[in-house]
Amino acid sequence: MDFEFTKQQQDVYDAVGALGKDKFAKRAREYDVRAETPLENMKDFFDAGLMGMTISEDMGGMGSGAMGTDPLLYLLAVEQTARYCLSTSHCIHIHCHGAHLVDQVGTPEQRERILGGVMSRGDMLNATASEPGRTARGLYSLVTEAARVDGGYVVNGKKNYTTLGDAVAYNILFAGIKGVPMPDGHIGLLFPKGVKGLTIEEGSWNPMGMRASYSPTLLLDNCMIGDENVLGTPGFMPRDRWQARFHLSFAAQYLGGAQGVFDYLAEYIPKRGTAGDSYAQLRMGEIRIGIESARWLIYRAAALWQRKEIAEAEMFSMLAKHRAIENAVIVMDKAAQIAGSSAFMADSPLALKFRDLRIQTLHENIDKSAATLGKYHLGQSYDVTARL
Amino acid sequence: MDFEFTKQQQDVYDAVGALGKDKFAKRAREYDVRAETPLENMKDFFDAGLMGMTISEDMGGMGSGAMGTDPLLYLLAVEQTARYCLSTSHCIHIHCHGAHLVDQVGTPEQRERILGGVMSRGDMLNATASEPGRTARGLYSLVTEAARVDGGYVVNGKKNYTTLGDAVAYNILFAGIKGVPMPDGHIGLLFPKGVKGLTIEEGSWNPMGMRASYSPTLLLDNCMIGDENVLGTPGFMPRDRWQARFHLSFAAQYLGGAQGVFDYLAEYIPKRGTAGDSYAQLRMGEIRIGIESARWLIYRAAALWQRKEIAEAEMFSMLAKHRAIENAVIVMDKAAQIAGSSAFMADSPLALKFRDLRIQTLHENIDKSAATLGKYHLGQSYDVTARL
Amino acid sequence: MDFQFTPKQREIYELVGALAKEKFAPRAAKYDVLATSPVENLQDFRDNGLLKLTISEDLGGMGSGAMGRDPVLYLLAIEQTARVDMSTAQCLHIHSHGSHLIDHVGTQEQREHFLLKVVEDGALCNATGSEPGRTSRGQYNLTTSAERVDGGYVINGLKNYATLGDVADFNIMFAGVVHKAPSMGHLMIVVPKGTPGLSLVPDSWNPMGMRGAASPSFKLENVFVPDDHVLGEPGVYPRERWQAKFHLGFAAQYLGGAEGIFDILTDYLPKRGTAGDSYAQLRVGEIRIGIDSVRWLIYRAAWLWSRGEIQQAELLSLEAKHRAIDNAVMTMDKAAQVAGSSAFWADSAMARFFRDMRIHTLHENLDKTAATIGKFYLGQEFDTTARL
Amino acid sequence: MDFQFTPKQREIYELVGALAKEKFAPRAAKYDVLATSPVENLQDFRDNGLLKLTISEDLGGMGSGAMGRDPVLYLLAIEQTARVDMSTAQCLHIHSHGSHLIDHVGTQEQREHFLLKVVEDGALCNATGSEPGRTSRGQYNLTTSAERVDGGYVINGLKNYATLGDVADFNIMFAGVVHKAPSMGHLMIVVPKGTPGLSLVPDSWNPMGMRGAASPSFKLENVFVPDDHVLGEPGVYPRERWQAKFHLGFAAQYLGGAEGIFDILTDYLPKRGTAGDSYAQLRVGEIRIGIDSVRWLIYRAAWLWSRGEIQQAELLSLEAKHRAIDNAVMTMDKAAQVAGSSAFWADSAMARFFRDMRIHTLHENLDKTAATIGKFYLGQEFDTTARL
Repeated sequence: MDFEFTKQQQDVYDAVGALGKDKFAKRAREYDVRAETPLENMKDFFDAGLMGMTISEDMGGMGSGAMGTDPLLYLLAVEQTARYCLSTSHCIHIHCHGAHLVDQVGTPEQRERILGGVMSRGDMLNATASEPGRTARGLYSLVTEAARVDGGYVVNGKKNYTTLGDAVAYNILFAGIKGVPMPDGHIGLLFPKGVKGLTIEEGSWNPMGMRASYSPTLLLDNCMIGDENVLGTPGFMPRDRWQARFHLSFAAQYLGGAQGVFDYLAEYIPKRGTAGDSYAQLRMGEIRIGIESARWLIYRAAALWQRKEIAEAEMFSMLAKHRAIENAVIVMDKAAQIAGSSAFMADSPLALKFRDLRIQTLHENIDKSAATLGKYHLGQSYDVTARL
Repeated sequence: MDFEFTKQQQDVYDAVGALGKDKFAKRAREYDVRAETPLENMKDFFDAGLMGMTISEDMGGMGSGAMGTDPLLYLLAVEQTARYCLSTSHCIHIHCHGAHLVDQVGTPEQRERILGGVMSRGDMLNATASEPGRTARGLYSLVTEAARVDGGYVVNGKKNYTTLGDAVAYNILFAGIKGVPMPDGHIGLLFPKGVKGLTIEEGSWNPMGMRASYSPTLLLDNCMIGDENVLGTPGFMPRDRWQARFHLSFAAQYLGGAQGVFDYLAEYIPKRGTAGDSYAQLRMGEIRIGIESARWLIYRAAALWQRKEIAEAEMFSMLAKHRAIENAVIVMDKAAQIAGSSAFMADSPLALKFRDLRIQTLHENIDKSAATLGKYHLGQSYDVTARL
Repeated sequence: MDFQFTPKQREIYELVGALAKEKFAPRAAKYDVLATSPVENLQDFRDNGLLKLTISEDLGGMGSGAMGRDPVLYLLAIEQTARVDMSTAQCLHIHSHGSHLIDHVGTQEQREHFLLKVVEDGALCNATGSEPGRTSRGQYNLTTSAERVDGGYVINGLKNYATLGDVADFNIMFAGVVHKAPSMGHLMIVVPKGTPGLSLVPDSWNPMGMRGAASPSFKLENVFVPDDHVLGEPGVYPRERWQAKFHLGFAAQYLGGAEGIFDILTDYLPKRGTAGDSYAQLRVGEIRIGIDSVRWLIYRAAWLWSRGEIQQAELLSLEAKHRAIDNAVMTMDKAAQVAGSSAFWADSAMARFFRDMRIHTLHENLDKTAATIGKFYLGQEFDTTARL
Repeated sequence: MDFQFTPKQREIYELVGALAKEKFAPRAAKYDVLATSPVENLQDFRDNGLLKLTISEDLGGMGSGAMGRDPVLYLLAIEQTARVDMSTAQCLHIHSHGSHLIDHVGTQEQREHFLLKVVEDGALCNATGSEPGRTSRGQYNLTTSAERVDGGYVINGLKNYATLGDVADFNIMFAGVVHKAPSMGHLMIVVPKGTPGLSLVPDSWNPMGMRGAASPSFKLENVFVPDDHVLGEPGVYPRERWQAKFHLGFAAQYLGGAEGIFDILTDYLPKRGTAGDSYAQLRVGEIRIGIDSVRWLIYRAAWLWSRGEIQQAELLSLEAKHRAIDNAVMTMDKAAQVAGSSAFWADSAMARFFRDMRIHTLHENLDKTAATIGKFYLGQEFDTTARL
């Protein structure tokens, strides 16, 4: 075994850490108030050469992403970003996924056209399957419908939680092909910026936390998408369990977020004069232990992806994500207890971290991820892609 | 509101407390080794006039039991017994239930014959629905079968966990009437001591804990039970949700058991020289808080039974039992941590308390009791009698 | 025992429940934004005679409060208020706290002077011990100083967390008499609104939650307090452990807040379509169990006050408060998990409850509270008034 | 990073896994009853060269142990043993611990004298610091005394918890040099079996669990220890924080034990017919997540030792041990809940695991371990060797 970063991993870790500390942390409050996409931060990623982290080397990328040669690399960037600004980490997470999807599933023409723009101009991408009411209906029961017409599809429906939806060069959205049952009719489509029929629903983004990961609802009204903008073959997403390939960069966000709270405490508690308190020491230690117990699960899961042990990697990624969420929630509870109420002024960094982490940990119902693992070990049928 | 014991409650509380401390605690180790019914303890209950706690006043009893005039009374006896010997508390619990069943459901002749023996001779009773494999099959899916014949039923099958099974004047056992679907065919039968065809399965009782609540498996081989020994009408048990009337005296056992662990710590920790330790104090306080949070739920649930608010009482009893189990498990974990390994010699009182409480808390799957409450509050169908 | 409300308790419970639902709930978002005292709600309390809850009957009050005849009564009002608006509940708590102090520590002359204004004109009181940095200094080590002069004291210093500070007619404050030990020099004074030298510190109230419980800082510059505005002998507050008499007022707020979250959940989940989900049922049930386990500890502790068993009452009040906080945090964690992120719109009641509860549960250091209980049972020195 | 076993690690993992399954598991119940060292299992270790795991290669060992070239190797052997028998795992741990001490603290002459007997003849070592009452006195305050005489020391005192005491060829023991402070007078000596004045205290080993890890008390009456049986300078053990080098050997036992319970569960629940149950699935999944979160902390900590980052290695070893205990307790609680009481027959492997784990997790005071980590991060003094 070897628990060391490669040179490139260390470089990314340090570079993003520096960006986070010097730039993202300072801008976090402002973007939170405005509930706007942190474009300056995304520009910093581009300037640092990090927009292509999950794009293959042949396109000039760094080859990370679950299916890439170094799955851990971009997770470190996500983790380090989350330490300073969870909203920005979610933005870079979703961009990395959009780019990875096009990289792995796109046609040569799409890769050239779309990823070329990412590499050269810092174009952003995303990927959205979510729709209002999906939790109760089931993951792949989409109401948004793509009707086959000559040369493409006409799409009608509504997608929510479209992070970066206002800023991307292409919104990657998922719909159901009219008349084709799920999961075979599950189709991915690239909606170019400015495409006719796509509008942002007014006032559709105003959450308690994660406000700067602006994720509005998109309305699709007879939106025509040509065949050149169909991503992969219908059903590829459920068939290849793509959803499971994104578990880890959620986990990295929770890890980074918890670490950010820890960083804050390590600085704040001694200043407050309570570093000698038995219980402050106890809870601080428990928090640290929790963070480490999540960290090495994530890194190990990334190693499984790298070795292409896909089934193992999917399961272990889910496991790592579960522990990361569970730990993040515990960290918040214990951290609040020892920080005390004076640390929670409305415009304080800790208040922002708590609002963000509280919301972001709800991306998964951890009871269900635990139960999925239980099903596996009890010989029952299971689905590693299931998400709230 | 008024949180005080009545005079009679206080008397029973004190009397059983004294018995527990002076008698049961001292005998606990010996009965545990032998895995035998604690007959001396049961005799002490009789001598103290406590065998009829759950029998109505008209028969000379004290009118306790869920359907009685003072539901709390016998719970206090169970709780106080559990503080010193959990096995004995389970024995008195099951006897109280058997007696309460006959009292509330029996014919005048049965009450006279059977309860008369309890009051005058200290006869014991029990009540057993359990069968091997029932957890997977469902609560009322009994395999033991009662075939109707002239003048009664011929019973074949196997009942397990029959506490006091070797010692009772009548084993109250439940079976399914041949040819009648459940729950209508669920029938209660009184098996007199020495009845032909009833044998105890050799070696069927050897658990890790609760050993003195000797609960062997009974084999029923063409056992003829006359009509005079049929208890109530078929289906009365599921129909009237009798199972829910026993939640609280399980809860009282968990409360008493946890209190017993607490008692031990309050004496042991100062002797060990660690009473000044910050963390011993923390955990000791947490344990105390947990115990009190269970206690007042149980007492309040008993008050609901007394007011005949049956539906409320059933639900709240389940709630109290859940919290009592949850707390008992937490108490064990925290108590062990501050007691240290030297407190756990094989023949130590603490080791016995832990083995007993560990096993006894498994009478209920607390996830299911919580889910039942959740169903109720979410407007789903629910069953308050469900037990593991 | 008797777990029923008295007619008066029932009346207050229903009255405040109705006010909460019809009046306070619709206004809660507004005061949360404004971060000022909820003057309309306070007017409703005034109009319904609820500002005199903790004033003795001889002055026309309702005789509640820890030292009153019915300690439960005002807790029900606080609990029911907290169910829709934690900030307003804290305002009622602090006013009840202040008026109870004057009622029981003041001279007959002071009682009449101050409390008749409350009873007849609906004047508002508060009580502020807090100062910046007090957690690490110890709760009775005040830096606000009182210098003895002819006919009174001259006060200089800074007090923070002065709830109702923007509207209170009488500010009860604490200062340290110069050159005296905290136990002998802890001075309790009444500083009426508009007293020369008393000024609110601008922008001193902007927390993440509890914003409607406006608690700004006060600056005191050479404030003259005449002898007839001094309450009791110096040191009476710590010596008589008054702080311990207010534990339950906090506990009632945490209980009400958890009920409020539960109310939202049981309304929301069926609408969301997830009421049939096993894990939603489990967590909702667990939350219910937690809430009830808090409720009966609080009522029981209140009852102990009414019997004058002060030490037991103090200890059980601490227990109740600990369990209430523990449960409030657990409720938030589990509720979030089953509600999902869509329930947390920035201006939603759910988001407000989370922000409020997160902050407000930090009024106590949970670990220290538990350790205090532990110290008592381990025969160590303890202080039931200790607060973060 | 690379999370793969080396071929040697894989070989040991498989070898011990096979021994455990085929040899140790069937014998576990026997040694549990006998409460003596598992001599047949120790013979299997001997026959397979596993007694030299933590001895350096120059003497023919495998070079594992905290200060060895591959710290992971022996941990895998301990973990795999614990999976079926925690007592035998503790025996292997203590022998590995003792031989590692001699290897790294002894002179070349001592190394050859003692360790060649281990390598060539399969001699057994142990290491015993414990004494009655040490928890409240502090771990290095020994009452066993060493008096300086010509050519050596004369030892008098009582040592307890001497694992392998009934069979060890060399007992490594600790004593305090008379009139010296613990830090300077902490003496480490080798007392061979049969040394005059050394005697086992009869009936001094009868715990609830871990019975096969026979750890009786030793009486030392005027035992003469020559200078060539003194290991290192006095005080070397506390000064070099040797205790911290053995944290991981414990952690591996807790990990293995939790895996053992998991193995039983995943075999038992499908047979019991409850593998399809939502809550069984949830809890089994949670247990799995807990186990893996422990595993990678242990391996990572072991790796830090191999890189010579001693302070970081000590801290992360403490973290790993804390998390391993925390998880072991959680595993027991959840496993019991889904297994139900029928799984706990007195002579069952499940019951044994619970008795063993309950005791064995008490080797450390979890709260103090966490507080140590907290102290480090809060800039307070800390001691990574502190043990209950």
